[in-house]
Amino acid sequence: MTSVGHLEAPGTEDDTAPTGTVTYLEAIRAALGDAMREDDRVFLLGEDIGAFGGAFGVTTGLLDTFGEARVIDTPIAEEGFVGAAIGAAWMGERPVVEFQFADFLSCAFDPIVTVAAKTHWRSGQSIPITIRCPTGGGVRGGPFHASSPEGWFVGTAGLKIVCPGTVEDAYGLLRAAIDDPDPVLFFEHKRLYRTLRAAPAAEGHRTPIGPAAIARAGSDVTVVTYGSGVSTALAAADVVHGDVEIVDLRTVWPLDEETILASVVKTSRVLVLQEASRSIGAAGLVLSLIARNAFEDLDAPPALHAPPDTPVPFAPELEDAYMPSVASTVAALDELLSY
Amino acid sequence: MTSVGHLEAPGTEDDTAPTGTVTYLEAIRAALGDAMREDDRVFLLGEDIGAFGGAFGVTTGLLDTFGEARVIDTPIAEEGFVGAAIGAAWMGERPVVEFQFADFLSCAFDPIVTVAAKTHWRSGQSIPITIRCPTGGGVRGGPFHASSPEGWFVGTAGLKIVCPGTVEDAYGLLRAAIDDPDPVLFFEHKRLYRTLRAAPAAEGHRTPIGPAAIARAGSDVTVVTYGSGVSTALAAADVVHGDVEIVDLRTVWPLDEETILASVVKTSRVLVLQEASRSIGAAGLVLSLIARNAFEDLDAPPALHAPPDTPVPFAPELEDAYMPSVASTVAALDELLSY
Amino acid sequence: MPTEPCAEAPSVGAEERVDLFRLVLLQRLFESRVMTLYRQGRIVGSVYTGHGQEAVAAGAGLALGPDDVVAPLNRELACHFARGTTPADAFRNFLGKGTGPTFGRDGNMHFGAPERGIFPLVSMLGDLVPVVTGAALAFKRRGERRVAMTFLGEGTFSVGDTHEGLNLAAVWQVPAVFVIQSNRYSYSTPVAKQMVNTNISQRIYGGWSIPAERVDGTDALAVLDTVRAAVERARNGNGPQAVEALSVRMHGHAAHDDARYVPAGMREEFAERYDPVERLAARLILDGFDEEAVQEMRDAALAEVDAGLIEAEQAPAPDPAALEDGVYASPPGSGLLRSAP
Amino acid sequence: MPTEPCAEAPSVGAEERVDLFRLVLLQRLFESRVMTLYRQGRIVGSVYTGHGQEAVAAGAGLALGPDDVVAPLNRELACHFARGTTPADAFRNFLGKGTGPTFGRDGNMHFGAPERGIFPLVSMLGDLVPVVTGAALAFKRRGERRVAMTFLGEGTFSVGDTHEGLNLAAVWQVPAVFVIQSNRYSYSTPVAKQMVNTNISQRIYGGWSIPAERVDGTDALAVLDTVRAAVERARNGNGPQAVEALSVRMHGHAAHDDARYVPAGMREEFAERYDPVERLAARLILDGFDEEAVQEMRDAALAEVDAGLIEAEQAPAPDPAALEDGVYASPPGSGLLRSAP
Ligand SMILES: Cc1ncc(C[n+]2csc(CCOP(=O)(O)OP(=O)(O)O)c2C)c(N)n1
Ligand SMILES: Cc1ncc(C[n+]2csc(CCOP(=O)(O)OP(=O)(O)O)c2C)c(N)n1
Ligand SMILES: [Mg+2]
Ligand SMILES: [Mg+2]
Repeated sequence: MTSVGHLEAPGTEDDTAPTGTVTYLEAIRAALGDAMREDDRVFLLGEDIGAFGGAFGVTTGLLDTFGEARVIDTPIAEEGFVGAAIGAAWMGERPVVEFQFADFLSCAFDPIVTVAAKTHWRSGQSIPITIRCPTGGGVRGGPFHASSPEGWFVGTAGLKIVCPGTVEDAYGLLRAAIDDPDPVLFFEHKRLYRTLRAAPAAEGHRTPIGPAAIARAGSDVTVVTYGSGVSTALAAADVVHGDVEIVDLRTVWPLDEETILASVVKTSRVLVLQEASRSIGAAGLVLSLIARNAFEDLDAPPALHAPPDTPVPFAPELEDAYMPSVASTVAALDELLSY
Repeated sequence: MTSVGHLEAPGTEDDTAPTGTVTYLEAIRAALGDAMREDDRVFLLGEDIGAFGGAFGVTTGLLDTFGEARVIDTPIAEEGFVGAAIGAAWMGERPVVEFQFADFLSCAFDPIVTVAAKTHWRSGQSIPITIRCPTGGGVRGGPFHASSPEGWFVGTAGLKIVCPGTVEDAYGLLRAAIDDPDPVLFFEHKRLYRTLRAAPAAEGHRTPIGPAAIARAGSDVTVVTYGSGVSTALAAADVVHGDVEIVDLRTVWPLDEETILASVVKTSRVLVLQEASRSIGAAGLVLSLIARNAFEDLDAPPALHAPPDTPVPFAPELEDAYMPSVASTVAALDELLSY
Repeated sequence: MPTEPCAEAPSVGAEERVDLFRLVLLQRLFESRVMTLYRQGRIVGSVYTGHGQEAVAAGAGLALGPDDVVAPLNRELACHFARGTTPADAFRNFLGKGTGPTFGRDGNMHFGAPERGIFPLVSMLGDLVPVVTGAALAFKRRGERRVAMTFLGEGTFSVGDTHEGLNLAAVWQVPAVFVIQSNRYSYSTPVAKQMVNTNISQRIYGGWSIPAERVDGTDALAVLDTVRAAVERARNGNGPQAVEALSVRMHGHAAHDDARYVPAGMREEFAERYDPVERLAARLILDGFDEEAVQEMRDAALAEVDAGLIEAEQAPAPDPAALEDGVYASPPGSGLLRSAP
Repeated sequence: MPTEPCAEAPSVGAEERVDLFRLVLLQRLFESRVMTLYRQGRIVGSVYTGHGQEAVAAGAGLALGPDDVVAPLNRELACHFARGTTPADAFRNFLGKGTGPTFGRDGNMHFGAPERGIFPLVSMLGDLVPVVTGAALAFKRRGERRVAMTFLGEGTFSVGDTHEGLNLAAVWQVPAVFVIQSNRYSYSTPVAKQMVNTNISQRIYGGWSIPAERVDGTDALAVLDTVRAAVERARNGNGPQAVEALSVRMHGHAAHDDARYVPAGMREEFAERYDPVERLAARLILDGFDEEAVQEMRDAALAEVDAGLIEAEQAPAPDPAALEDGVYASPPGSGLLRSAP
């Protein structure tokens, strides 16, 4: 409701924001622009990304700056344009594909897991494509426009998955993804687009693909999370009785096993927090890692805070109950700390 | 090489087998035939399943018995015929779809997770389709014909996933899947087609969808496994020094949490064994379950025995090293028992 | 330029014309109301309308018999109404009510009524083409004289599932009818960026051998006449049929979209002459109804919409505690799916 | 009936005819050897041949320039050879050798040579159509006069990815060439069960507005002539082009398939008159080569195949310890991906 011409996402771009700050969405746009300026091989493919600026306005202005050969409106053909990006990458280009919603990754699942993921291992040909996936709920999108489908790809050899939870990483992980010689799925969270705001990352900043970050150091309990979970966990840490360490995975696959395990060893308690429903997402892999490798170091069973196993519901009453909130995260932490 | 006209799978159908026994493949064929005889709503869709009998010969003879209206050769159109099965199911039919290889599920990922999985929850309309997926390696299939892709669907609300590991369950789970009002993915293992042989299940036998089975009772260590892992685990149990209990999941999603946890509580040690590469499949979910719910009951960290995170390699030297074998399973159990 | 009345179509009887008028009015008035509620923040999420395309939804909807089935997309509200869905039902969905057709689990046009032969809309474009092909296959298998229909826009025509579904329908020669909504745009993308030959009826015959006709999608009588003929050909065993209905999407893609990418004046000029509601009103006048009678029909439709909203607003909100109900038609055995937090 | 020589094709020079003959011979002899090795159990997995279709692979392969790129399927071994892949390379793949083009990780025709502009075959049919479209998009974006080609069978034409890829190529007007291998069957399924109008060149123009020609796929000269013209049209900015090559699949779908579903005698009758290798041999005789010269070419090709096999057999087996190498071109930072068992 706040932006005319683009899909509503909470927050605004041009309100009374502190000067010198940018939104998460603007950070993504800046990363695209900077990458395109620096490297002719970078071009964009997606539905309505040209004059219209994409469903969420992320690519607004890029057509004017870079022209039609570098900002390409596609027909509705997700497996087609992912395949085309792969072909262009084979020819040495650095295509960046925009999905209108991450949910529609289902439609291009095959070229992603079959062609993009396996080609380097099978032939030595690298496939440097970046797939931008507007993900997540909290925007009243319902079962087809609000899911967190990264779990479809977690564990797939040959793919990399990044989920920025901060403005800086929105910029830095996207730059790193575009640099990267491997196929990278970049999950940008719709609810963070205009609600997350911070000083812009330095131009050219890269958040390396691989390492997790300690978003908050603490000694009593570790929260392992990513994407929208990072700000939720930070807010929960401020109110919970206990000193919370937060591991922001940033790269959700392959996992930074060392950082996760080091934190768990340090705090001896761990909560995995994710927005994806409880039996998908990255939680299983993270909990499996911890159970197998930090068993002796834990003072309490590892815990999981995630939505129930259903699609994301539409009605506000349902979606609000479904999504992990600061309050529900605090409750989960309290329970874990009192074990 | 053993069967003319169909894809080679180890073993033979007509050798000097004990009388009164059937193969895993024959059990599947019998389940299809019995279901079709009993219920006019059951019909088959797939590539080359009619006169040719399907890539592996599973449907051999069914066209002759039931005619073209019930054994339908399709064009190459996986998302099309899965969608068509959904539409027929909406009209009250009980379609059974054959994929030529489970790997090609990637091509129909969208209608499975989007339409089949979500429709009942969203509307109350049940979608009783069964999707038969010839799965797994050990047949020199390489990266596109030997994978174990059940993990793509594990955790998806609305789907059910069954993976028979015995001749009886090949029959009984398929009958139950066809009866079931929900969409069921039936993973039939190619290596078991002609190597697994036993007395046939009683006609009409159903293996209920949901409950796991205790394939072997034991007191020292639990192996949680499914599909091809069941016979591997049974063989390993015979030689390992320790009393092994084997939980055959049968239904891989949703998990029978009670049976898994009860066994782990009983033995205090658990190894998860799967053919899917280590970071996909059902292992993450099973280990997450155990870590969260049986932490206090374990005497050793839960362990995982699974292939590395790569596609399935083609060359015999590679595939044999890649696949969990009886020997490697024994080694994993020895290590766990000596913890 | 004055409104062009619907062309005379002898196959469409007087009563049907009144029915059509009610349907196009209901869609128009319902969707206008929804836009207002959206602007007021009383409806959340996305809101799509079929403004300018009501004649396609109404005509195709009435072309179906009671035992036929249909998978509408998001421009075809009148097709739902044609099958007995009430404005209250539809409002309950837009408002996310617990007793709505999706129990508050889905919103806006993402609903159906399987029990009335309406498949619930799936967002992933193209997915419904194979679904209706499969329903039609069931009819053919069982020798039932029923037809399955779906709608698709130009953009949806570019999707792989559409190709697979059309080809299966053609190869199997099943009684499916595909109504193409050619409304010039797909979101912001003009049809010339979706395909080279923008005459989809030519493409559908040339590519898939499915007989296809073009019809003026702003003329409800013509739509009913043409689609009914296609439905009857399908019903009579002539295999799948297609109708391409030409219209203009008069709103943005959805309520949030001001469609500034559309050439200035295009929609206004079109509306003046080809507004499907007004074309049908003008036809009714030519048919001998007086202005007053037509106004009464307008009032009656508005009253239906008003009453539907009031009824829907009273419906209970969904209960979060019941969220996991219905994930399965048959939940696996007890003790399953209940795991510690 | 005697073998019908390839028709005279003035555009194809004498040297090219000899090159074509070498290529069809290499494919035929290589694949015959592979079938033997398979029957002996020395090659495992699946074995597909292009027996009967060698002229398509050879002609299309030679139609490409050195900077062009191609994504062959599994009937186009001669196309690999045309680009410099050797029989030894190909044998190393069939034998699963560690130094083969897929390092023993994939088998049979599932390989390419990205560095020579050959994309490694992906089994999922249809996937390569968008891939070559994207390669062609890169050429167009950069103003390079290069062309990207792929092949597809009738069955592959039914896949959604094919539709999306063809449509993207058409909308973007990129220099892509699609060679349709109409060999009458898809596995056991006759083309009439894949589609209603089995004239794919008509379909491809009618459905996707891509200019398409039919050519006799058993006549290597005609294939080279026709495909080269299509390649040059694409190169000169006329957008995507298609050629439908008519042939007969002379073996089963793969080595395990005895193709008992094919009408008795069909293949034998066809072979007698239209064997692509013999048609070209007959042409060379008409061109003035004597039997001896032609026999020498046959012998040379056989020697190439024999030497390739010997070379390949000496290659080392793959090392299981290296299996995880190369999953990523750039493996994420140290300490990752190494987890306790
Ligand atoms: C597979 C898929 N990709 C993208 C979208 C997002 N989307 C929803 S409607 C739409 C435009 C559809 O255009 P068209 O088919 O012409 O129908 P119209 O909106 O004009 O009625 C898009 C891109 C989607 N729903 N599904
Ligand atoms: C998406 C997909 N479905 C099924 C298969 C299995 N398959 C491999 S080849 C083939 C037949 C292909 O027929 P066609 O396209 O006519 O090519 P031809 O084999 O005749 O050269 C099939 C069904 C596959 N590889 N990919
Ligand atoms: Mg449109
Ligand atoms: Mg073929």
